[in-house]
Amino acid sequence: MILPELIISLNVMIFITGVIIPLGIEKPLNMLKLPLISSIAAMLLSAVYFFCLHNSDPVLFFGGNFIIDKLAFYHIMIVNIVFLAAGIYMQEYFAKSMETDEHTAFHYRRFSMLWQGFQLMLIIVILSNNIGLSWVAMEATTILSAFLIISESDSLSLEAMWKYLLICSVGIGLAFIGTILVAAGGINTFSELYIHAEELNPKLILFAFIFIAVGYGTKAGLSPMHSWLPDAHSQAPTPVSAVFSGVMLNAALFIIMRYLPIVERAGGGSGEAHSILLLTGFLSLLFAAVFIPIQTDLKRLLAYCSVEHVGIIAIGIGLGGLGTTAALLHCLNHSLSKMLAFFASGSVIHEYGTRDMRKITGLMKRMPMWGTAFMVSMLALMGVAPFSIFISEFLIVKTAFTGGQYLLFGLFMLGTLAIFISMLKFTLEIAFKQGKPGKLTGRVGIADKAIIIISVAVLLLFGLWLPPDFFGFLEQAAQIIEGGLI
Amino acid sequence: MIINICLSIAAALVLSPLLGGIINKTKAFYAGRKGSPVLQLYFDLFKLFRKESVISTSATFIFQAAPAIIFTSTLAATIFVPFIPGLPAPSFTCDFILLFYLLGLSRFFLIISALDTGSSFEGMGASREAFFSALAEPVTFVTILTMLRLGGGTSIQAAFRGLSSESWIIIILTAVPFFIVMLAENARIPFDDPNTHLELTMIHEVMLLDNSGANLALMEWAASIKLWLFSLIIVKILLPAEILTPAAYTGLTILAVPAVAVITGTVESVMARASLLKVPQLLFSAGIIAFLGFFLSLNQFLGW
Amino acid sequence: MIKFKLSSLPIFSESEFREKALGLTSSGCRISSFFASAVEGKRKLYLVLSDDEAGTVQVITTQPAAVPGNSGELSFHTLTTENPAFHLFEREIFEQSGIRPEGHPWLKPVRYPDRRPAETDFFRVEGSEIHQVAVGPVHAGIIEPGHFRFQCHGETVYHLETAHGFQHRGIETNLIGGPRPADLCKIEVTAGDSSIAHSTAYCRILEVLSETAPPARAEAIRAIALELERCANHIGDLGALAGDIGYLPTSSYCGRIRGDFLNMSALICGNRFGRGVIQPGGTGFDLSDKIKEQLLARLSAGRDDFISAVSLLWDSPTVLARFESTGTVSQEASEQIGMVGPAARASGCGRDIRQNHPSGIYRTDCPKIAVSDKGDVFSRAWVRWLEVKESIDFIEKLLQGLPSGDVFIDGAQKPAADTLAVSLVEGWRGEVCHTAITGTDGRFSSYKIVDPSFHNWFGLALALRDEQISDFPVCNKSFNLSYCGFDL
Amino acid sequence: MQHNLLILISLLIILSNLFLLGSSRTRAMLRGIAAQGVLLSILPFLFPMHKSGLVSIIVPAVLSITIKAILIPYFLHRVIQRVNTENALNPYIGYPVSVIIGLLISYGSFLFIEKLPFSYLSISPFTTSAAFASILIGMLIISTRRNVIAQIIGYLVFENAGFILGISISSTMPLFIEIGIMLDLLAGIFIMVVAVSRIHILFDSVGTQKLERLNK
Repeated sequence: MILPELIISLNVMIFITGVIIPLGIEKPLNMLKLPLISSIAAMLLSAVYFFCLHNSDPVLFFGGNFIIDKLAFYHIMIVNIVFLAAGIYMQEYFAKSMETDEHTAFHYRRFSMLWQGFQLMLIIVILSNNIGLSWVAMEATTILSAFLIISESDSLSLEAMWKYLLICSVGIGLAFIGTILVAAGGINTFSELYIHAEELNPKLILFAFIFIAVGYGTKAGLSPMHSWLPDAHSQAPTPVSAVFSGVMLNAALFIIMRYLPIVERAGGGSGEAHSILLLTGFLSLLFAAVFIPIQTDLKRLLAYCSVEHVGIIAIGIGLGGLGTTAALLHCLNHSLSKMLAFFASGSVIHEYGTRDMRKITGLMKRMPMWGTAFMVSMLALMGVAPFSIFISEFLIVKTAFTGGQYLLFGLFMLGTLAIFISMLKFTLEIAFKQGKPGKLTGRVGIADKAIIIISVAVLLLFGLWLPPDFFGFLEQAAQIIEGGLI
Repeated sequence: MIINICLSIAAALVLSPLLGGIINKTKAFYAGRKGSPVLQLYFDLFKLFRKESVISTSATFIFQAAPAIIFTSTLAATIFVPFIPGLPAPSFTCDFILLFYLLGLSRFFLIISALDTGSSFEGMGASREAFFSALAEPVTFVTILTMLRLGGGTSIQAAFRGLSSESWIIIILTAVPFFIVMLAENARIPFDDPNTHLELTMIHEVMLLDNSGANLALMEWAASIKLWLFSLIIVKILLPAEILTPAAYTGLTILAVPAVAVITGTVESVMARASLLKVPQLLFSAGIIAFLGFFLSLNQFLGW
Repeated sequence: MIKFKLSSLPIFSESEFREKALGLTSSGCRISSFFASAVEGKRKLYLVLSDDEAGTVQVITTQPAAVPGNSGELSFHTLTTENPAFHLFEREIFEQSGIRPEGHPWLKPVRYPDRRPAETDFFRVEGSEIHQVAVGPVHAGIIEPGHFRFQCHGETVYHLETAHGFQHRGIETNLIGGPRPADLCKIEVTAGDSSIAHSTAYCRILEVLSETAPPARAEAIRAIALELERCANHIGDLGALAGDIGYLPTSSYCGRIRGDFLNMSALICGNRFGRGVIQPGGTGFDLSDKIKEQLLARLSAGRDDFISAVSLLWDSPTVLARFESTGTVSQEASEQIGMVGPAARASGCGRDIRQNHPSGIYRTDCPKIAVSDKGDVFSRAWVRWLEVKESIDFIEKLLQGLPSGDVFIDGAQKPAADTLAVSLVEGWRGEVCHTAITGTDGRFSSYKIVDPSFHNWFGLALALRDEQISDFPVCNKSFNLSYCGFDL
Repeated sequence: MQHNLLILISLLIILSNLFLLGSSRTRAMLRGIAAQGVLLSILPFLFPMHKSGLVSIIVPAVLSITIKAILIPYFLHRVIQRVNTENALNPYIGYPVSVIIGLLISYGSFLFIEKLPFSYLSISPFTTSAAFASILIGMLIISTRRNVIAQIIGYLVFENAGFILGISISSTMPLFIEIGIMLDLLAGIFIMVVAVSRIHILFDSVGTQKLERLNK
C-alpha cells in the first residue's frame, strides 16, 4: 500500500515548502496567506485519505513508524479544521493589528514559518506509531510554538513564553523518561507494544505511565502541571491561543490515549491507568472551578476554561466505555467552541482596547455579530442545552451515573455547576450590562462571518442531532483507546 | 613496637622539613621561577636555632612554654601512623581520638600563646584558627568513621586495614575530603597563604609573629611535622597495605609522600586563595564528599 | 591647561561663592583643586572646578571674612555639610593657611598633627563588641608608610580611617619663588611612580604661562612616556593583586613584564621611571628610528606576555570568586566623593582627562576609555586590563605615526606675571591637577598640586565598609594609592 | 573494569550534581554541566550489549559530546557574557541546604532504586540511581533558583538523567529518533537562550523575581 506514504509525504512537503517560501516574500500580508494555503492543502489531502481509508483497518507505513487509524484520522481532522479556521481569522486579525503595531516583516515571516512548522509537528505527533517519534515531535511543538507566544512582544508575553518553555520542557522531559521505560523491553511502536503487552512487566509499564501521564499531561494542561497554560493562552496572539486550546492540548492527550490500552492490557485490565486519568481530570476540574470565579482577564478566563475541558476529556477517558466516545466527541466540540470563543474575544479585545472583563460591557449592542458569536460560544462552553458540548458532557455524566460511580457523578456536577454560575455571570455582564452607547467599528469580513456561522451551525447541529454514522465512527475510534481494534 | 615508634618519630623529625621545600619548589615551577632550594627549611631551622629568642614584655610563661608543648604533642601524634607496615605499632581502642586530640592540644597552645601576646593581629589569627578547625574536625572524623566502618575495628590500624583495592570508591571519597582537610589544617591555599606578608589576611603565620629564634624554629618544625603526618595518612589511605611486601610498601611511601607535596603545590599554584567568608563553604563541600563516602560504606554497595 | 589673568578673576563675596560653588558642583562640575593662597598679603580661596561634559575648567575665588574679635584669623562657612567632596580640601586649607571652615564636621589635620589646635583622635565606633585594629605606619612589606585604623566588629569593618603625613617633604612651599631648573626634579618625585604625569603637568603650567607650544613630535613622545608609565604600573598592580590572593603564576609573570615596560621607558631616556623625559618646552630625548623599531618589537612581545599572563586571572574561577563583589564602591558614592581615575571608571564614572580635557596629542587622538560598572575589586582590575591593552595599541599608533621635527622649543622658562594657570593630566592613577599663581615678578607665589590619591583615599575607606578586614589588602592594592603623592 | 568505570562515572555525575547545587556562580555551573556532558559521552561505550553495531554506539557518543559538552555550554557561555548575569540571586533554598538535600536525594536513590520496577533492567544500579537522583536534583535546581540561566542548567541536568536512563536500560530507539532527541534538546536550549537575552533586554535582569507578574 503505497498511498498513505505518498499522501503523508505530500503533506510534509507542503509544509516544508510553506516554511521555506516566506524567506522569499517581502509583504507581510502575503506571508500570512501561506499558512492559510497550506492548511487548505492539508485539509484536501486529509479528505483524500479519508475517502481511501475510512473503512479499512489501521494502516502502518514507513517501516511501521507511522499509523493511520480512525483515532488518528479523527484528530487529524480536528487539527486541520482549527488550523484552517485560525488561518482564515488570522488574515483579518493581523491586518487590523498591522495598522497599530510596528512589527516588521521579520516578525511576520517568523510567525508564518513557525506556524506551519507547528502544524506539521502536530500532524506528525498524531500519525506517529513510534513512541520515540511521538516524543520528538511533541517536544518540537513546544520549541516551535514558544516564539508564537511572543509575537506581541511585551514583558508579560515574554514571561508567559518563559514559563511555557520551561514547564513544558520539564514535563516533556518526564514523558521522555516514561518513554524510555516503556521502550526498555525492546519494543518501540504503539501497535507492537499493544500486541505484546501481556509479556511486558506490568509494574514497570504502570510506573512508566505515571511519568507519561504527568509529562504529556503537562503539555495537555492537566493539573497540577497546568500553571503555564493560563499565562501562555492569555498572552499569545488570538489565533495562537485558538490553536493552543483547540489542538495542542488534544494532541498531548492523544498520546496518552495511545498508551492507555497498552498499560491496561499489560496490567490485565486493572484500571489503574484509568484511575490516574480520572484523578488528574478531577484535579483540573477543581482547579478551574476555584480559579474561574476570580478572573478579570477575558483570555485568562478562557484559558482556565480550557483546563476545565481538558479535565472533562480526561475524566471521560478515565471512565471508559461510553465515556471514551463522549470524550472524543468532546474533543471536537471543545475545539470548535473554544476556537470561536477565542476569535470573538480577540476581536472584542481589539475593539475595546482592554482585556479587563469589568470594562467590556454592552457587547451585544456595540458589536452584534461578534457579540453573538461570543454569547453562543460561551454558552456552549458552559454546557448549555442546545449546543453539542451539552451532549458530550451529558454522556460522560451518564457513564458515571450508570456505572454506579455516584461520588464521581456528584463531584463532576458540583465542579461544572460552579463554573457554570461564574461564567454565566461574566458572560451576561459582558453581553448585556449597560455600557457606553454607540457601535464599534469592528469590521466583520465575509470569511469571519463564514467561520462564525459554520461553527455555530455545527455546534447546534451536533447538539440537536448527532449523525449516527459519525457517532459510529467515534465509537470505533473509542474502541482503539478501549483496546479493541489495532 | 619501640623500634616502630622510634622509626616514626625519626622519619617525622628528619624528613618533614623536606615537604615544605618540595611544595615551594613546585610553586616556583608553576610561577616560572627558579625558587628557593628544596632544603631551605633545614637551613632556616638551623639558622633559627642559633639565634636568641626575643620575648615580648607583655607575654607570660604560656607564651614561652607553648612552642615546646606544641612541638612535642605534634611529634607524639606521629607514632600512631607507623611508617613501616608489618612491625607492631601502638594501637588501642579509639586511638584515633587521641591522635587528633594531640593535634588539638598543640592547636590549643598555639591559640592561647597567640592570644597571650596581646597583639590584635594575633588575636584575629587565633579566632580564625579556632573557627576553621572547628569546621574541619567533623570532616576528619567522618572520613575516619568511613574507614572504620569498612575495617570493622576501632583503631587507626583497623581503619587502614579496612581499605583495599576492592573499596577504591571509598578510598577516593575518603582521600579527597581528607586532602581538603589537610590543606585547611596546614594553612595552605585556598585556606591560608603561607607566603603572604599581609597580617590582616593571615591565619597560621600571624600567630607566630611574636616568636623568634629557637621558639620560632620549634613552631615551624611542628608545623612541618603536622604536614608530614597528614600527608602520611593520605598516602596510607590511597595505598592499601595488603597489596605489597612491607619493604616495597615502605619504599613506595617514601616516594608517595613527596608526591602529595607536589600535588599540594600544584593545587596552590592553580588556585587563588579564597575569601575567608568562603572557607566554611569549602570545608562544607569536603564534608559533603566525606558523607557521601560514609553513606556508601554503610550500605556496602561495593558488593553490587 | 588654561590660564586666567588674576585681575580678570572676579572675587565673589562669601555667600555668592558658596552659592556658585554648590550650584556648579551639583550641576556636573568636579572639584579639581581647592586651596588658599596669599597674593599681596590677601589670603584668598581658589576653587578649581572642571566640567567633564563640557571639557571646561573654571576658577572661582573668594576672600574669607575675619573672625569677629580675632583680627588675625579668617573663616568661611564650610561646604562639606552640603557636598562631601569638599571634606578633605577644607581640612587641608585649615591646616595650611589657618582659614577655618566653620561648622566642618571633622576638622582633623591632614598631614601635620601638631600644626593647628584640632581634633587628632580617630573616629570611633562605640560599642562593647567593637574593637579597633591599628595597622602601620610601618608595614610588613616594602611599601610606603601610612596608618590605617579599623573599627571592627569581629571580622567586619564598620569604618576605616587613614592617617597620612609620614613623608611630607614640603614640595609645594619649595616651589614658591620658582621656576628654577631644579624644580623639575622635585616634581618628578612628587609621586615616584607618576613622574611623567606630574612633570607633564608642571611643564604644561610653564608652557601655558609663557605661551610656548611644544613641537608635535615632543607631544607624541610625552604621550608615549605617559602611556608607558600607565602600562607599567597597571601591570605591576595586576600582578600584585594576584600575589595578594596567592595566585602565583600571574603574580610573578606580571612582576617581570612590569620590568619590561619600565625598561622601555629606560630605552627612551635611560631611566626606568622616565625621569628627564619631560622638559618645559618639549622633551629631553628624541626617539631615533632604531629606538623606535626596538620599542615596537618590545611592545608587541610585551603585549603577548601581558595578555597570556593576565588571561590566567580571568580564566580562573577561584580568582574571579575572590575579586567579584569584594570592596564595592557604588557609582553614587564615587560621584559624591569625587573619585577619579581607574577607580572611578570601575564604578561606572567614565571620566578621563585624556578624553574630557585633552591636551597635547590627545586633542587629535585618544585611546578608548575603559569603564566597568560593578565598582568592586574585579572591576578595578578589569579596567586596568582594558586600559593596558588600549595604551599599548595607542603607543604603537603613536610610534608608527611619529611626527617629524624638533622635540624642544626654548622660552618656556619665563612665565607671565599675575596669572593663574591650571593644568590637568590623566596619570595612571587618575587626574593630576597642578595650579600655579604668579606674582608681579613672574615668579610662583603659590603652587598647588593635587594628586589623584587625594581624591581617592576616602574611596578606599568606603570600599571597606561592611567588608571583611581580611579583604583590606586586596582592596588596598586594587586602588594602589600613593602615600607620598598625598603627603607632598 | 567496565563495572568499575560505570561506578566511577556515576559517582562523578552525582558529585557534579552536588557541585551544581552548591555553586552560586553561573560560570561555575556552566563548567559543571559541560563536565557532565563529557561524562555522558563515555557511557554509550560502557553499555555495548544494548547496541547493535559500532555506529549506534558512536553516534550517540559523538552527538552527546558535541551538543552537551560543547555547543550548549557555548550558547550559554555567550548568553552569560551578554547578559552579565548577577550571581547573587538568593535561591529559594540556600546553597548549603540544597547540597544537603541533594546528598540525601542521592543516598535515597541508592537505597530505593532496587525497589523501583525497572531496576532489574539495568546492569548497573549505580548508574540508574545516579540518573534517578539527577531527575530529582534537576527539578530541585529548576524550582529553587531565581536565575533563569541556573534554571536552564537545572533543565539540562534533568535531560541528562533521561539520557543516562536511555543508555543504561534501553536502546531500541532507531538512530534517527536518537538524533531527533538530541536536536530537539539543542533547539530547545537555543530557544531558551534567545529568550534569556530577550528577558535581559526587557527586564535588565535575568532574575525570575521580575517574571512573577502573571499569577492567579
